[in-house]
Amino acid sequence: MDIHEYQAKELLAGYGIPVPRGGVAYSPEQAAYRCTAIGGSAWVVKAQIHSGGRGEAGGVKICHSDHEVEDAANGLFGKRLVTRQVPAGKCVYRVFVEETVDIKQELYFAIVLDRAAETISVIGSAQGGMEIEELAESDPDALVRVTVEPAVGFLEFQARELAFALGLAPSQIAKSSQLFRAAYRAFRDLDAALLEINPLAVTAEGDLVALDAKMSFDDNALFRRPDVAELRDRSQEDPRESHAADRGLAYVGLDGDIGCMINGAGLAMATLDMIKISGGEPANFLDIGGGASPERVLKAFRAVLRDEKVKVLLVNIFAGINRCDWVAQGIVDAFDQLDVAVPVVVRLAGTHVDEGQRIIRDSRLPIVTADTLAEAAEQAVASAAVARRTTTG
Amino acid sequence: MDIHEYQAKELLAGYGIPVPRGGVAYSPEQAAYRCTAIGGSAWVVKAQIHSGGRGEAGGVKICHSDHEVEDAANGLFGKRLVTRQVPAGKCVYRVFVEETVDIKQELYFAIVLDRAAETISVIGSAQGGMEIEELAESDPDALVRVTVEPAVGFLEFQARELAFALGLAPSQIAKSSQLFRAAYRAFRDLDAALLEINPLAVTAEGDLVALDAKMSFDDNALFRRPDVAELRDRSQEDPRESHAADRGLAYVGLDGDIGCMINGAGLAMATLDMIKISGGEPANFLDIGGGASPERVLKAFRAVLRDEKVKVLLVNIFAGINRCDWVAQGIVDAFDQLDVAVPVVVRLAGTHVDEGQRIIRDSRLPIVTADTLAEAAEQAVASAAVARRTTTG
Amino acid sequence: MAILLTEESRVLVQGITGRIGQFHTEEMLAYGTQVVGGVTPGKGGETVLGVPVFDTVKDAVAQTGANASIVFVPPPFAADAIMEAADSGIRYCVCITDGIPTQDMMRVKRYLLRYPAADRMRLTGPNCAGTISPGRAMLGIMPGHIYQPGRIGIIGRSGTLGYEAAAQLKALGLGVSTSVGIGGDPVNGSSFRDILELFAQDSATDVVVMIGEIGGPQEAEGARFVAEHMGKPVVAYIAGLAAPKGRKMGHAGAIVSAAGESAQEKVEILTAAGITVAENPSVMGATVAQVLTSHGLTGAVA
Amino acid sequence: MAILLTEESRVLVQGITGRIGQFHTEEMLAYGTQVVGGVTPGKGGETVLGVPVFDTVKDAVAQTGANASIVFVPPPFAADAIMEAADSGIRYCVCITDGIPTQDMMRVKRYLLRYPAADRMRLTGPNCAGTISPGRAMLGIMPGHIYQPGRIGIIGRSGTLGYEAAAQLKALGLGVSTSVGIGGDPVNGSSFRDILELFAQDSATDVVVMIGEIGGPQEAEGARFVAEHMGKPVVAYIAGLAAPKGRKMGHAGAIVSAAGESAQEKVEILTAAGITVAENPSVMGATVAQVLTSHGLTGAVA
Repeated sequence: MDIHEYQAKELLAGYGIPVPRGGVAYSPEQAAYRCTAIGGSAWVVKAQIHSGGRGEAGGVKICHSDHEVEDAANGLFGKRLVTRQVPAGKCVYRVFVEETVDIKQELYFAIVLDRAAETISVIGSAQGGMEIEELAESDPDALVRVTVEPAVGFLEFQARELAFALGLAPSQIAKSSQLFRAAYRAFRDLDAALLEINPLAVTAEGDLVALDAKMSFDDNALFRRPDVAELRDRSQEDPRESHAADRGLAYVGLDGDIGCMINGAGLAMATLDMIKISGGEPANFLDIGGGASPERVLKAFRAVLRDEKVKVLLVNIFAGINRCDWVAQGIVDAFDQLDVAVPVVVRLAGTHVDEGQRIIRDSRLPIVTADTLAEAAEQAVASAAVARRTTTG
Repeated sequence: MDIHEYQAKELLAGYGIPVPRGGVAYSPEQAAYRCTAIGGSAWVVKAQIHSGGRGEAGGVKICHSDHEVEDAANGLFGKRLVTRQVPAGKCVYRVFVEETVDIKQELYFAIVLDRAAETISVIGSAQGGMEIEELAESDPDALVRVTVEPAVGFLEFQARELAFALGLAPSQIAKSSQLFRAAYRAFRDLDAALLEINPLAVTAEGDLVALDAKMSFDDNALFRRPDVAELRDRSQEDPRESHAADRGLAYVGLDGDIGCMINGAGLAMATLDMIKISGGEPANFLDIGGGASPERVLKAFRAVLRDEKVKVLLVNIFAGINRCDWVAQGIVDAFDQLDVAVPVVVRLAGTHVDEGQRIIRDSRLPIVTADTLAEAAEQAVASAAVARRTTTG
Repeated sequence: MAILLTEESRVLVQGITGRIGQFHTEEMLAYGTQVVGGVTPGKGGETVLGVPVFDTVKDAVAQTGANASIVFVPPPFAADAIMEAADSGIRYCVCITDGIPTQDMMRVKRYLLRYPAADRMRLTGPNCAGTISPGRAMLGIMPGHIYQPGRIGIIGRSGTLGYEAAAQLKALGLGVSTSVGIGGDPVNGSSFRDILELFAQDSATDVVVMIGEIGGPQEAEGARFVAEHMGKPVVAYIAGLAAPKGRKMGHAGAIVSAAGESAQEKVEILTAAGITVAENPSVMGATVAQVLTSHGLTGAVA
Repeated sequence: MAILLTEESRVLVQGITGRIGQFHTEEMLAYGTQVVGGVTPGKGGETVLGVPVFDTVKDAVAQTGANASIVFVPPPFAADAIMEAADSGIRYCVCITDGIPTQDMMRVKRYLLRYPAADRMRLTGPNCAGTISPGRAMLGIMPGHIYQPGRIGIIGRSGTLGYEAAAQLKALGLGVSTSVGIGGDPVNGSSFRDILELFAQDSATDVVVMIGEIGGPQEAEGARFVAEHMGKPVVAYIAGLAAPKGRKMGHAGAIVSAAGESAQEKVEILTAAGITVAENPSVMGATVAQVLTSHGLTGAVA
């Protein structure tokens, strides 16, 4: 789960990490009020969306009066900000107003779940402001990586080594080590998946400040982090995905026209691959999970059909803990209860496959059946091509 | 560092461990007030001294009215309570008034620094109320010991195994595991050296309550636990030891008449051994530490001579980071500034020994010198024998 | 032989009294697996499907001689259940549970190092379909009938895609020695490399099918082992060619977050290591058949 | 040879710019020890007594090829300094610091296990006088002149009692191969057993003197090793016969808190293991001389 910059900064400030003074605003008037409350003579107004690259997308404005702040906020609210990371864009419903900081140097700092080392790793670079991927490609030696030993946590000497590697001055070693270790505690205590402070600014006075901050969290651990779970902002999510997730379905929205209903993430990815190889484009990735009841299958139908781009619906089930008969019943129920206006291709295999196929057959519904994965994908792609011709023709 | 029962219970309650309702009192009137505030119809008045075995020493009274509470407290205040653990006794300056609890079963629970395993161990027994040493001797199989893996802490399954091993009922497993793990967190977070809940009572309602609690702390970690350090009660310490400790000297009061001033704990213990073997009895164990200045030696003289039992003073220094000349100068200064009325035996060896011996010699003070450990001990024992004859004769 | 699991394995079900644990216990028993006990704290003394239930894994091991376990415990308690198994003398544990926090699994991995290598429990999963040695025993939630006994090893992150592979093999008359699900989480008990090492030593396995997906470094690590030490042909498929970068595809671990983690890059790494990569997921079985033929093997059980 | 420390050892002083670190650096240099660098974070680039100072142990190792270190860092930071040494390629570390919290030392011991045995740093101390291989090198705070080179190994919890033993030996014309202080804390880097193992392998050591005290299980553990594997005579003394039970005698570790931890019990355990226990602390040297004679050894350097 992602959160906004201002939320990440509030969490980090709670762990003693210095951040600029600022406040969130839900309206231009509130933005103007915020800057007055913060004081000073210059502010940054930053669009709060779940994406990096907001600056180059026009989501960050420097202002020198409360009027300018209000105008800048006014220009941002409701706008769909298209960034390099999110080509579809995300809507701005909150802005963050912050004091400006006199920066001498920009560093990069991040904490990640390190899958190779199977522990937490802390990463730093003296070249802040750039994206980590750019850094890793352009100058991999500039990236310093410290691996945490879980038995003892992120140690003082490791934090110090990182600080020296970033070229910080002797007078800054103690405070930077403290900052790094505080960030580690935040990461560990909140079950984060990523914590990025980029840039971590060195001010003209030699202080360290988190100028931008990004945190995302392990979805599997939200059950024990209610304070983090509350930071969810549904306005930043793909509505198709949130709708499905609310119904216990794993859904990823894609750009094609073949709707998919599959069990298991691996088979789902493979089916998408097969569709692409057969010349089609999937509209989504939907996993109905294990032990799906007819009701859940019905919900899945509804979730996929909500997407107007869907021209064909492909159901591919290899039942292990699922039951083909339940899935088939769900499909029949969907035809009964929903307006299924698109062709439906169904491939069933595994547990109770005979009963499942019988239910489909006996329903006498206009369902195309397939025996193998390849056949199913080809049928779906062919139907989509027909549908496309019909629509455009 | 030891703390009182009521302090340990307050700390444990802060970690969510159930304790009976109670309050500390510094006077009989306050004790009576406490019992009224607690409510109910029966209370326990418990002498707060740094020792176990208070019950059999007459330090625990059950009362049924505020008058009885006041009388019981009146009988305890100012009394020197002699327990099995502290033959010299400790004075009662505080009492703890607590509600009585309807007990169905008494368990034993403790957490210790396990020197053999070099980690923390958790110990439990279904036979509460007894001393752990008795248990270990009478029925070692009744003791269950769980070793904590520092990388992950005290785990749920370990707490559960302990709960089942103590014979707790299924309905009590979850709450007892929580209690055990809370106690572990208290132990770890506060740098404890020992945490004992004995008895851990099972009430008639099936709840678990810490009926008595004892905690002691790692002196070396007090620098980072100021809240614990504040719980120190000097009234419970040997005044000779606190006096010396305030002056940076390690001092242990003993019962004999030969005062000792030695550098290093090992040499100090060996010197005490040598005194015993030579037929004498040491009055103390005093370690002047490393790099002792003449001033520190003077302070050590003062600390040892405060003990009126001291009939002879033995100085045994094998200087490594100490300097014999500084020690010698301190001895001469002591004769100059203090009323040194007892014979003094000095053995110097190691760093700058020649200068040290010269300083002693040139002072023409009535100091008996010795070259070896054996000689020093024998001289001291002989002088003490003479002094004893003089006093008694 | 097979790897990890045979008809001799004495299996414990952790979380046996839950709905899911009970259902799969029935399936495993029906397959012929020796399920000798179950564990649910507080339900010791009960019986489920004729199987005795214990309060702790230690009790269960002491009473039944169990040496393997399968974990159906819910996510908040699953890591603890795995560590309990490791501390109680279980030698092989399959964790089915989906949704365990990643930091919990990191703790589990660190905890397992507490034991010297010779005493250390092997873990596969979590978030997997389990392990099956067809015709011998099943420690998982798969439909047992789709696996034909044979000489092909399967290792896969995904459960259902593993079924797909097994079904394609069966359709071609080919069978499986052991199929191991390593799970779809970012941190799992055993890696491709760990299981490849076992198949490399297994005289009953001629060819191994490795079913990977986007995300994580494990496929590349497995490929290095194949190039340097395997000595047996390996066929692979990597799911997620159509997956966009930075999106999590169902599995917590299926997200491309570093260089070398996309399906295309993994295919290149595997191919360079001498692994035959199936062109698409519908020809996994056919690719195995070709590789068998080109190595002069039949895949038939001796 | 000697154990742990020779004239070849390249020594780093952690905390070199402090008063105590600086004083003992001078002494170690005067003794002939190769002190090649010092570490004080933030003082990198400075020089102390001609020795270059670095910000981190890794820098220092990279620049000087140091393989040993001595820690004079204050108690709150000492555990971290030890772990830094372990992570930077130091092979042998002596920690002098007195007053390290016990839980910190437990963490250190656990941390050292992060490294495979072959790469693991050996630690002695904390709260010790250090190690000396007389005539070769000194990594500690002892008065070097009281140690005569020879063939007797010394292992002791206590610094000053170790001096007493060395002086008694010298007075009898006997010398020392290596003297190792393991320290007076409850949890220390190396146990009696660890160092006995090294002396057992050391061809330049004929007899070992083991100076223990009340508290803890390490003397008994050492005695077991002597009984089963030592193959060389061992002489011992246990300090604290006169110590009352339950009182801490100066050292954090010198407290009798369990059965078998009193001096009398330890003497019995050691004697049963075939160790010759000196009757009192003034005859440690004489007891060694007797044991040498009875084994037909002279204790003289070849």
